[in-house]
Amino acid sequence: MLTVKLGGSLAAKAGGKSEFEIEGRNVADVLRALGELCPELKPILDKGVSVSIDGTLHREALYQPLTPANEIFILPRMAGG
Amino acid sequence: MGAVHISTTINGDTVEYICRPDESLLDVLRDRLGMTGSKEGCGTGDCGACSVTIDGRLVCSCLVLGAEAGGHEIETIEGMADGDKLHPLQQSFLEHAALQCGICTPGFLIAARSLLERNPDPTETEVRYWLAGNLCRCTGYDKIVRAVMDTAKDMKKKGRRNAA
Amino acid sequence: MPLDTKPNVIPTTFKTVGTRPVRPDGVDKVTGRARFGADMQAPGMLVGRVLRSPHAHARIVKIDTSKAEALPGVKAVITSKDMPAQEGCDMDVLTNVMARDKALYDGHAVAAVAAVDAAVARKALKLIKVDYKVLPHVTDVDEAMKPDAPILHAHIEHEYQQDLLETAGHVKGKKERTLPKGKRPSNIAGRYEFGHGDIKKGFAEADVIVEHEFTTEATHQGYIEPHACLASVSSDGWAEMWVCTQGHFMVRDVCAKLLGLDVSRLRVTASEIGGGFGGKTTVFIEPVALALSRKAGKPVKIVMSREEVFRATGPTSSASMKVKIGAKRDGTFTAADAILKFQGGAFPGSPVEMGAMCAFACYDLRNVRIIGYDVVTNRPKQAAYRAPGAPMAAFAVEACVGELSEKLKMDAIDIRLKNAAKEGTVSSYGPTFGPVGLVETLQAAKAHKNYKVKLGPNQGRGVASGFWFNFGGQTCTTLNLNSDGTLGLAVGTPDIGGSRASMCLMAAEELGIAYDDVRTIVADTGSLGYNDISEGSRVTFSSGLATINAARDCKKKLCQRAAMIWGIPEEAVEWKDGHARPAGANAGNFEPLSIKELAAKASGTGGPIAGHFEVNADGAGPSFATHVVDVEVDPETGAMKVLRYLVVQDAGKAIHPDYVEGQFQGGAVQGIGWVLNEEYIYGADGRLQNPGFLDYRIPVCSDVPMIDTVIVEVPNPGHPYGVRGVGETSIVPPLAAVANAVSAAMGVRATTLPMSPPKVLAALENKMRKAAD
Amino acid sequence: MRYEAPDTIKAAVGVLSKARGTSRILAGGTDLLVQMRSGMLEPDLIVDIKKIPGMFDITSEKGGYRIGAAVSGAELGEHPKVRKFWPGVVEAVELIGSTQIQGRATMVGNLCNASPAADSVPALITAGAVARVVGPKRARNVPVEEIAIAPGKTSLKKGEFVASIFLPKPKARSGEAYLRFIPRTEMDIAVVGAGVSLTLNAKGKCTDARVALGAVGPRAIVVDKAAAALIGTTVDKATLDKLAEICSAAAKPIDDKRGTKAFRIKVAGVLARRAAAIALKRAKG
Repeated sequence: MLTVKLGGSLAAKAGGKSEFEIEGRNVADVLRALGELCPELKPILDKGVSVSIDGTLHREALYQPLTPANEIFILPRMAGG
Repeated sequence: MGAVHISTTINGDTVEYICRPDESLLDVLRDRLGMTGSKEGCGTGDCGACSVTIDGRLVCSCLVLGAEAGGHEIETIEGMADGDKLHPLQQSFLEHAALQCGICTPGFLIAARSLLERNPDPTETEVRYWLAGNLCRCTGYDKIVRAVMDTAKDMKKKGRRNAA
Repeated sequence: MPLDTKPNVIPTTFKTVGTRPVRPDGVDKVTGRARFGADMQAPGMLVGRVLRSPHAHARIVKIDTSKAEALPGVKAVITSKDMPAQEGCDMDVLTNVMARDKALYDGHAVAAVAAVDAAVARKALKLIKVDYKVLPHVTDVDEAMKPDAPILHAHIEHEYQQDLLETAGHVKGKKERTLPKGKRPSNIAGRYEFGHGDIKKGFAEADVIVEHEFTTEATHQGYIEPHACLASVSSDGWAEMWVCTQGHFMVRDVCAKLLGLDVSRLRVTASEIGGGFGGKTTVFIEPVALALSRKAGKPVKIVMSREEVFRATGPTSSASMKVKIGAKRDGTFTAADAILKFQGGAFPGSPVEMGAMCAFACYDLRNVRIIGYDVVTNRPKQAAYRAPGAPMAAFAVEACVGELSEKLKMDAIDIRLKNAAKEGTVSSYGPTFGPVGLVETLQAAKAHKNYKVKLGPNQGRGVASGFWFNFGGQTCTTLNLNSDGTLGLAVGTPDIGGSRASMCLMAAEELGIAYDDVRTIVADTGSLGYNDISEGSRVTFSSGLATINAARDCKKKLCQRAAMIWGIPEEAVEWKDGHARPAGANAGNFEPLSIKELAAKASGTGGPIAGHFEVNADGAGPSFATHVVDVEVDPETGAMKVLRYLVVQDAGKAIHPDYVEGQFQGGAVQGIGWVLNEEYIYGADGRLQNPGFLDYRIPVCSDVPMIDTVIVEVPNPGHPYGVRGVGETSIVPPLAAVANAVSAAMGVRATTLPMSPPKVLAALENKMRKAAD
Repeated sequence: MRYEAPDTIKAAVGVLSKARGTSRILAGGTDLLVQMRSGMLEPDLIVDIKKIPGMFDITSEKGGYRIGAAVSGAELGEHPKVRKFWPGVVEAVELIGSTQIQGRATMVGNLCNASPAADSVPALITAGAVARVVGPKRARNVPVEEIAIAPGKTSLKKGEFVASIFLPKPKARSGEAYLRFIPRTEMDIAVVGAGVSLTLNAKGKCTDARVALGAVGPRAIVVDKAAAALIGTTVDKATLDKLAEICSAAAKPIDDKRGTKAFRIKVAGVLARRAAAIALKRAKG
């Protein structure tokens, strides 16, 4: 079981729920599962999000392997200057 | 609108062109003569990116009509280096990393040269006020001011050596 | 890097990296030879010009272009009809580049012409008749949030009830009151929340609580080069574009989508770019130039005027904020709460989420909450501006931290050290920080001579810290070995601040050769795989990471060639100091082969040698900074003078220290402009009143002192050399640092930016009046 | 649009008188070209007066100096005598724009552009400068304060233009100064401007004074009450405070993008006081 946390607008779209227990091996699994659990999230997830794994920001590392030991945060996609 | 025929001197060469009476000297340099080293940042004399000298006087070429430029001595960035030998200010800007994007650099160089011609030993304050009409958004001016002041020092040293 | 499990060993000593050589594009830029956006010509080129709405909000009833089309010399006139919506294109972007049913802000494009010269184009614009039905408008963020504000987009809906309770008093003039339940059309495009812990409990534990409301005005990136592009669409549908942009691959993909072209048919070349700071991370005139060229069958060049840049590109958001921080007597923060309201112009997408994530990122907080509102108004669609959203949020937060240090009689740096985020801190936006350098920047600032200077009358000192994430992203580079042993490095990230020099340094370091033997170019979209925009302080990190790995790939191939020549196994060859050498005695005794010798033998040993690397770069380490500034205020006029300024920032590893310092100094001075004089000024008619450098007042050379810098280096484990992005963090602390200094100098807290002299003088007189009664 | 560069005043007056539509004089062009560029102004005729002999001259006349209409701020500033006699006027002119602008901008242009915020005007007024207006009829001398009548409007008739400005010889023991307020240190239009000139007798009493304010009304304001307050005093602190009060009261500014009404009223007094202090110092030599 992976513990996945949602930040900002994502939690709002997930009906205020900001923490999920998800079965999966990588980021792709997590995003797929989240999309199924909260249909309102799906369009945002499809558009692209940032994933923080143990404090490191990943943009679209779909097949980054994950273990229950990882701290996983799904954050809004970010843009810089 | 009656076009005007002009004959003038740019960077030591005689140049002839035809322009509309409402065209700025900057438009003429860039669009008619292909001298795109002078930049247009505002077109209203507020940024100095189009700085040139006319008869040794520093001006914004966007605030001069091409039609009035006849019979003058115009100096632009394209004429600043002597062949492949850079002007000391150009060299100094490179060594001090006094440019980031580089769009304002030609204007700063022309303005700084005209300062050092009049005042070979400027204080930091004099440099800053002389260059206040040249906007730079990248550097915060620090390295530009240092580059100009160090050039002044070097030129003075050289001057003294030549004198001795 | 995804799927890469090799541990990253960061070198502790460097040969080339860390030196300060002259940049490869330098000579062209000091001689006027460098070609920027507006400097390109094409045979038979037409001049493109855009007609813009004079109204802040108006329905476009009818556009009659017939007179313009009939004017001799006019080759094409277009409106939104010529730019129909394409399958899957971003309607907001399309609508922003050419208004459809409504003009949403003063300066919104409504039509465009291509003509033989500028004079004809100008005349043609005057001949286009647009029939507007003017609508009520709103440009202020708090006004726009009111339930009865003029609505920009009927499809944006919001449920008010809960916010008005939660942000009671925040929607100015609208205290809690009953509202129709359920969603209703609104200018509130989004509500976001971050944080953890229990702020109620946290504030209960506090001995001191500081709370203030703050506002900041919209500012513009103010790059000196106006947007410019040259587009050429040929009759067979192949298209080329020359453009000043932070991301030519983005321009290609977005324009192709908006105009329904195959991506492969559009080749985009990035010109030299005269500043961007985030403002050139999207499209404005580019799709218009393509559409004009397609219709006219000739190349079309569009160059924006400075007025167009201010009215119709992307300034940053204006903000209305409320921040509350509680602390114990010893300075420990017990809770922090913020409500941020950002207007992002006529379309959703203000950087309020990033502002919310950055607001308290400097601090280790057990109880924290940040609520952000994304609000639309009748202003140009905001674009990224250097650390988007962070400077305003930091202004509000650091002002409160400053006031806490005063109330608790604690040194401004000590109170920050007491609460500073460090490795292992759970950030206010969620994730746990890895190794970060905030503490180091605070210590270096405290040790600096500027912090010890005694202040005179009417002078004040301000301190502030700041944070920015830094990004990675898609990156692709190629390193080609030439026959003489020199190398050509092709990167896909436009050089906005000297990055080509840094790339040369990293390639030279990795290969053990001279800096001058590597030449870096920014390749066009036809020559490399996709590269993300030069944004998010990602270039030296991402393209650097890709360059180093391309060089490693190159080294591997060089060793293979040497092995072939020596007839020994590949593993028996190692690369050292620019030479292939037998790895150890039993590999055999061969004269090392230099890169030049191997290059000369390339054709005979299997052909060209090139290194490649493609990645979606991750692991960009955040960069923290601490700024210290002293200002003097003239109590009779409110005039302010910045006396000295110090930037201390973590660069991870400074590849080319000159350009790292340059980023620090440039960001600081942009911040000084933001806090003192820069602002978008709108009239009652909703029109921008200061679209020029005369009245949009960016700092001039005589406004600022030298900007002292200290580079802190806490290596980023996510980069082979430990690099962190540095470009953006430098603009995060200045707003607060200067505001804190001005507040200290005049003894009143400044809560509205810009703190222009009239505001400062009013505050001073207010204070005296209060003192009087 | 037509561009003419006549080589005599007569010829210039000729084209201007005959011209239909809008015509403009081109000397330094630093205001004209900006107005043309912004589309605010589309003249049908531009008359460049720089080919006319004398337009670039600075000539001594009855102890004073006559400044040609095309003399740039930079040239004026480089003239040691003019700088010595009227430091306030020279400083005011030098405040106009950047070094680049100084290379072109003229005092006459600043006067005839009739901006309420024109920096040189309050200083010229306090220096008692007189404009030489040429036109179809014979040339006339007009006190500078009578040139601008409203923002962008002058008292000049069709066919007329200002050919030069005469700065009269300063009296003994006199001094003048001009100060302005801008948000930055350079490149801004004055938010408030104040010019003061005063003359002392041997005992150090003020016998004559002029005070003018800029950017606090539709045109430069001559504040006779303020001058009267200085005359007969030794310009001590109390007098200076009174001067400030009077000037603030005389200021009739508006709120705009450059400053607020309240700010301009307050600062008008502050600057007048500070300018008077400098003028006093200069008068004492």
